[in-house]
Amino acid sequence: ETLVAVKHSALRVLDPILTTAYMSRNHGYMIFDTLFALDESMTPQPQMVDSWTVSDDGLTYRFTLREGLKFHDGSPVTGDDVAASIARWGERDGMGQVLMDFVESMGQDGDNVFVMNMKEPYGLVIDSLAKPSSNVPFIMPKRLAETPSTEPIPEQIGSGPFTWVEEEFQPGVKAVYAKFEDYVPRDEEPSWSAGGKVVKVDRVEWVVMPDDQTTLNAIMAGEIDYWESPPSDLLPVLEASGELEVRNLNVLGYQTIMRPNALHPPMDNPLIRKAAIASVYQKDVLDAMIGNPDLYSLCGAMFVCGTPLATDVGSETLTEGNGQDLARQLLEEAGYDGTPIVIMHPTDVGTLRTQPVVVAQAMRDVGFEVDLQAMDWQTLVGRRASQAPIADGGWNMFMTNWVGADVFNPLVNNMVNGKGPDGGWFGWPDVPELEELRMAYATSGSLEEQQEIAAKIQEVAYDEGVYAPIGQYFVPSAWTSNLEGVLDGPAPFFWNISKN
Amino acid sequence: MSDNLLEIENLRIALNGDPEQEVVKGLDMEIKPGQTMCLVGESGSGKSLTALATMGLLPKVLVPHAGSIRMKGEELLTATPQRLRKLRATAMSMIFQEPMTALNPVARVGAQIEEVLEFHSDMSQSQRKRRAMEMMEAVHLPDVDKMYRSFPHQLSGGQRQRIMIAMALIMRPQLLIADEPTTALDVTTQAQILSLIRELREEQGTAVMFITHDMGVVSEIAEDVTVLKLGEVMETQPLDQLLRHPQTDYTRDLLRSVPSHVPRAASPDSSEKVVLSTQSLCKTYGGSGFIFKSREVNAAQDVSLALQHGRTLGIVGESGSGKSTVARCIMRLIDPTSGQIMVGDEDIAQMHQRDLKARRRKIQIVFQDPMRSLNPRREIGESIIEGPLNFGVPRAKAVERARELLELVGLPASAVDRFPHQFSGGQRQRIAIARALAVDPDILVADEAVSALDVSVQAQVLDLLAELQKRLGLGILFITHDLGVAAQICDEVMVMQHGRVVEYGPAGRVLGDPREEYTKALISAAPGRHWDFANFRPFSESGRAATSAPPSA
Amino acid sequence: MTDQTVFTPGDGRVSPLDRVREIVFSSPFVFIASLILAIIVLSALFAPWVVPHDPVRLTPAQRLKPPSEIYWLGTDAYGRDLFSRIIYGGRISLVVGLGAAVFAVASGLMLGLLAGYIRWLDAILMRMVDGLMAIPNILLAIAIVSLWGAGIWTVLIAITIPEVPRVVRLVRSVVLSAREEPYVEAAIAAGSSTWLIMRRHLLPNTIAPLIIQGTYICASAILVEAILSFLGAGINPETPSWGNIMAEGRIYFQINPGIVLWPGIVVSVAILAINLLGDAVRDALDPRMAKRGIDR
Amino acid sequence: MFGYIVQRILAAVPVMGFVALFVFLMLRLTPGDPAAIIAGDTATPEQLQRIREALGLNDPLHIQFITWIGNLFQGDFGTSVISGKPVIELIAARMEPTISLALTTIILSVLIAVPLGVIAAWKHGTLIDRFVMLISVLGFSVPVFVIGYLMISLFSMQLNWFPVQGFRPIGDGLGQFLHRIALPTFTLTLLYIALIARITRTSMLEILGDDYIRTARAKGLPERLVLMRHALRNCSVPIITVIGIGFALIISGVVVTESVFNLPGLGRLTVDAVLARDYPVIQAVILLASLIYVVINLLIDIAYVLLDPRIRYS
Ligand SMILES: Nc1ncnc2c1ncn2[C@@H]1O[C@H](COP(=O)(O)OP(=O)(O)OP(=O)(O)O)[C@@H](O)[C@H]1O
Ligand SMILES: Nc1ncnc2c1ncn2[C@@H]1O[C@H](COP(=O)(O)OP(=O)(O)OP(=O)(O)O)[C@@H](O)[C@H]1O
Ligand SMILES: [Mg+2]
Ligand SMILES: [Mg+2]
Repeated sequence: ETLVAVKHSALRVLDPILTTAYMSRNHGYMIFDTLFALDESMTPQPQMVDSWTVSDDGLTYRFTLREGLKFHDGSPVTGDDVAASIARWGERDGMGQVLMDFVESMGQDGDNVFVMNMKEPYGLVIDSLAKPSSNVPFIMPKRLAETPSTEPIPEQIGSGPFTWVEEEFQPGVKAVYAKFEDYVPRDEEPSWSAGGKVVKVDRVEWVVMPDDQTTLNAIMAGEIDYWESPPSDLLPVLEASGELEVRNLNVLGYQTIMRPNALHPPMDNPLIRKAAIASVYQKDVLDAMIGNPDLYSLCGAMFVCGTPLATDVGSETLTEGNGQDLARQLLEEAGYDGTPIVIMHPTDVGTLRTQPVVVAQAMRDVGFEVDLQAMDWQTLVGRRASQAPIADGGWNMFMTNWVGADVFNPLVNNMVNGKGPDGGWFGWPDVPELEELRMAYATSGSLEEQQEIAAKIQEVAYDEGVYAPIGQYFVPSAWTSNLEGVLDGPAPFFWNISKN
Repeated sequence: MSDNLLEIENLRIALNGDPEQEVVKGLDMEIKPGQTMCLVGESGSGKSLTALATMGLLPKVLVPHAGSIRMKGEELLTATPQRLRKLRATAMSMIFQEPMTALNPVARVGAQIEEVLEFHSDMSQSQRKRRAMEMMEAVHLPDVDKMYRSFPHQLSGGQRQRIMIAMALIMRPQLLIADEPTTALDVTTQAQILSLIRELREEQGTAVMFITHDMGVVSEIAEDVTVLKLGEVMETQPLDQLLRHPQTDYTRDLLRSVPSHVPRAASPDSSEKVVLSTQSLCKTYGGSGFIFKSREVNAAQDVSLALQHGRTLGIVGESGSGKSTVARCIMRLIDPTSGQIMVGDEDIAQMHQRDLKARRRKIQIVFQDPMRSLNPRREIGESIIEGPLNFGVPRAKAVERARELLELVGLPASAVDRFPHQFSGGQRQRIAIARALAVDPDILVADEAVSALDVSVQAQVLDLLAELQKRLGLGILFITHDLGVAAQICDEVMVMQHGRVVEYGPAGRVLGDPREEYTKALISAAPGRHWDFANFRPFSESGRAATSAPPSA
Repeated sequence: MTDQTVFTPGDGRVSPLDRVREIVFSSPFVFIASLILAIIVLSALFAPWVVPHDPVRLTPAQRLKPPSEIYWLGTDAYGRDLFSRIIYGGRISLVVGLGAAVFAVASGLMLGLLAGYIRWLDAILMRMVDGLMAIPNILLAIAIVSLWGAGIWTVLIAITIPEVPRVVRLVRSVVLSAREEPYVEAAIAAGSSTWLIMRRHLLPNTIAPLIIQGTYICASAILVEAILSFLGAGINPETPSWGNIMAEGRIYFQINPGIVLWPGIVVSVAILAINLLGDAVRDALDPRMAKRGIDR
Repeated sequence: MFGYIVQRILAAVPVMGFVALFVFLMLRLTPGDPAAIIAGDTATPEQLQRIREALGLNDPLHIQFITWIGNLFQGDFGTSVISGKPVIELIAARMEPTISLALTTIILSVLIAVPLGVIAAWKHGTLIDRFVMLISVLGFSVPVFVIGYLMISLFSMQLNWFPVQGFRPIGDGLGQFLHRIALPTFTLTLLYIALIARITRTSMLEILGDDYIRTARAKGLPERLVLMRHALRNCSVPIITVIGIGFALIISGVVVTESVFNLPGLGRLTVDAVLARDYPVIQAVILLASLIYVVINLLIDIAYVLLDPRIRYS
């Protein structure tokens, strides 16, 4: 039995550590396994790990792997494989980099024990290893994990529930996975990426359809089984057909954000950045972008509503839509001289086309000059890396979307990084206070303390205008009603689904 | 019931069927079996339309709205398309003027002949082929096996016309309509085709409707002649009767305009200075090409000539003999391969185009085709003043001069702002002459300047040239393939064949007493050379033959 | 050639206005086409006075409304009035169409004249033209737009560049055949310089074929703009053009097919009209078409 | 003939050279960085630099160009910077749908358009003529994707005659293949019918006034044969030209059709590659398309010689 799923975009890069692309992450979940995984209560649960101990001084972690874990090439999974994989991940991933700062050494102790020695105690070791979204610390064979982290791994061999069918891979067209017969699932019920990953179909095909209209027709005609992210406007059509199931699988949903560039005038002035943020009303953005109020929520929490760190500190104007006067006042105070704000507008990505238009209108309404520059997403990706002044190809602002799980704490959330032009994320705000707070968060012991620090971070971030969430939205998936057992989770999973 | 094969009665053809716009106005004609009827008349007089109406092939816009055409008593104008199709090729068939375009260029000629049999006989494939080959032999085509498989473009004009004739006669029709079948051919080929038609007519007893505007041809082939003018019959008479006793002024004028083959008296003074001469002029076409050289053609070889002030040098020869090549070299429209071209005492053979520009005012050209040599999008005034403007004459003065010139060539001065299509062919040719004169040249090159014109118009233009020459002292290099025309205008004649000069000398001598075989052949092929049209009698009766020396020689 | 041509007395010139009138009234089809085109052009030109709503103002609360008295053709996904956008869209689309036609014809004309008259330049230019022609035009356009950023200028350039080679070839072939005409030789004999000959004798010959080519380019540019928008490489979606209205509307085809169909109809009608007009001009300028009755 | 072909092929070399240089420069001199695309959202400038290094994107332009051309001559089209697959494999996998669609479209269009054009010319000036012309102008007035959507909603969704999307290689059986390719073919065909019918009509009109047509009629041939045997054969040159150019155009024209009907063809490959700045893929596809164009032009010229004996190799 083959399950045909239409993905939100094409699988291009196969190495889920090399890139943060969601398609690569989803691909990783198919063929790789993780040490830990989050369950639906966002609690880390062991996945490849059978049991683990932490020394009393909090400096030594010993992880015993489950019996019978095997890679697709037949070799057993060893502690060395794990160490190499975590090391490679730690070079690329933000949270991984923080973890690595605390790690003294890693290695194996006996074939199936992985040991991690810390320089000083660190509260987020298990949370890091259970990181659910890009980059996920996937475990791969040591020989692959030794590939430099700037080059793609040469082969797709993991220990996950599916194997990779290289012959049928056509980049931009389809990717094919087969059930890994030797996979040993856990006994627990599946919950997000935790629990037993029992594969109930023979093959999974991921296909790409360049045109949503085509996908709609195809799923209605029964030519495909599963549509990962239908545009929200089409959901009523899908629901009305009666033969399809439509459900939101990702409870944290997505956060859409606006990100000013702190390097260049006039946006190097925090007042101007704040003015821009104050001009925006989330409801306008979400109405234009999603339309259906059931599929969005107004949410000013930088770490996403519905998570333990959620708070609405500093976000009133965004969710109430009452910031226009404040914005005008801030502009006045900042002495805004009418320099046009260059907003990069990616026109080829459905989920990013709308926000710039709405934000531009909101900003113009309070007195900004806006230069909305249309381009394709890849141009934007290239251009946003430029720290050059506007005249030389720089920029003032862009919008993007994050999966909730990618921003749900100060360590994974790139936008609250305050390191400035060196080591910061595109936009590069230089706010040392934010860095101090993030360090405090990393080493803090209790949830209450974490919540307090997170709230402080959010307050500072809003005050500096480093970025603003401009809405939280949900992307339900649709599948034909002969599929059963489709799982919730921060990423789409294909185990546990049966087709009859 | 008469014994006529074809009877045309009061045929009226009008544009869009509108009686106001009649182009054939009540034509009557009868052709008996085996008879040869010639239709003559100036261009546009409705000759072709009559033929096409008979065949049922009139253009849609032209409607025969009155009268009748009967073939052995059967009305053709109202016959169904199927019936007409059946009659074509079997009862009547037609040869067209242009052998170049009348054959399908992409089909082998053998197949094109056979096609007729395919639809009008039940012969087998091999029978058809045999019959076609027989017919090709009957029209004296050489190497029939090879011809059969050739494409039209691989044949000469005369051969193509023979194919047309074979095609027309293969079903032994009772009526053959030949619409100017030889006009596009040179004299030698023309003579062959005419005798072929005569021969076939005698063998097969076919009646022929022969259309031409060439009185010479008429005198060679006709039994009876019908003269048309502007869609009306002027008169119908047996040939001899018509030539000797034309009934209407129109016919008389027509006959008087036919250029005589008796050379005119040469201009008296032959010691004038030479204004133009060439020495060993050669032109080779082709031979270029990136990797594979194209075929070379020696279009002119060792041509030496000299043109004197106020005199006319004629170049004659069959088509392709290199006449135009010489003219174009002299004009430096093409670059000669070697040799000298002296204009005055300057050699312009290899001169750079930039330096040539200034020399161009001395020497001007009149092209064969007056329509195409005038830019259809520009007022003729603009065309005339183009040269003077280039040579720095102020515009107002140039226009003034253009008006004078138009009057000089017999057109109203007000014609300057009309377009070429608003003039007749003869008028256009005068404009072309006016343009050539606009820069006051010493030398005029006229390349087939009157070939496209009607005899009557031709006569006017020739008179004009002669008059201008007398007044302005022009040296004229006159190129033609019509020996009659050459005889009328030239002081000296140069005969060319295959790019070489065959004979060169005073016109009276060369045309009256040719020494070279080729020249003799050329002269003896000219149709109507025995007939002194202008005096309504054969030369034999006027006491001197065309071939005898002119009195002043 | 008949020598019988009547010597028409009086002025032989036809004023341009008469010419236009003659073409427009040459057939009912052409008349209707001209009328429609006039309406489209005028309404685009005077869009601000014609449209009932601001075409760029977002009103998310009104998104995807069906046609009503307020929104004659309904609204798009941003709650913008479809009718107003289509009227305004004509501005961009017509500018793209006309712009592409004018640029392509102008640059093609220059290069073609040069190539046709200057031998040594011909070889070089023709290789480049062949090369440009060999590059698939839509791919080239997509590449240019996505590489240089989407704006009306880039879209215009992207659409124009692939058209230029065709014009160059056309002009060149006209020039090559015209320069063999006796009247060009006559001009040479009259001592006219190359430039004068080009201007006086060659250029006018290219006009009729260029008008046809121009209308063709105009029509195809409007379509290519739509295709580029469809592929996500069109003009900034904020500014309406017929192409991007359709492109944005396509995912709502099931919900509100009008977003695609209305601009689609307008595009089709406009192109139809342009083509019909082009054909009529061709027939008017090519006397052979008009004069030659077809034998039956 | 052989010499002529050799000469033509040699003449194509500078053309292809120009295309190669043009495409290369256009790609390199414009913004966008495949390294940034591979690296994703969180890469640091230093990591980007290392990825660029690994891809050879830091070499001077002329070195990159020479390397690329050098490899081309050894039959190496490079590897996709994004997916790491050899370009030649990517292209090979995408050839079939595009070529199939192009062929079916051209064949169907010719079968429909040529008779239409002939009839229109024959009935010149009548209502039939007007109607045929209107249809064909309409054919290229409607954006392809609009036609596509309408086709799908009519023939697939309402009538259920054809699947809405996808491609089956001809290896899976002719029936399957045709079933899938039918709708995209119809969609594109409308456009090409328009092109071909118009040129057929125009050239027929010119030819029908020629003398040899009158000769054929004077021979008493039935009208059908006059049209088919004498007239059509003589306008084959312009018709073939348009068909050939049409075929070349289809290669890029299919982009939209491929999207609408989800055919995994070359057009999509290129668009994806352009959007991802996958230089080796873009370069190879455009070069390939140009090559196809050049080859088709060569074939057209050879066809001229076969169809019209007057045309000689020069
Ligand atoms: N297709 C046509 N449409 C309109 N008028 C035509 C057409 N064909 C011929 N005519 C006109 O009909 C008249 C007679 O033409 P016809 O061809 O019979 O002349 P002709 O005597 O054969 O002349 P020529 O010696 O030049 O061949 C001319 O005035 C001509 O302009
Ligand atoms: N441009 C050219 N390229 C190659 N060959 C040519 C060219 N022009 C003329 N020729 C050839 O040169 C020879 C002489 O041609 P030319 O035109 O001088 O003859 P002509 O005596 O003027 O003939 P006509 O009486 O037919 O005008 C012919 O064989 C012709 O085919
Ligand atoms: Mg005639
Ligand atoms: Mg000549």
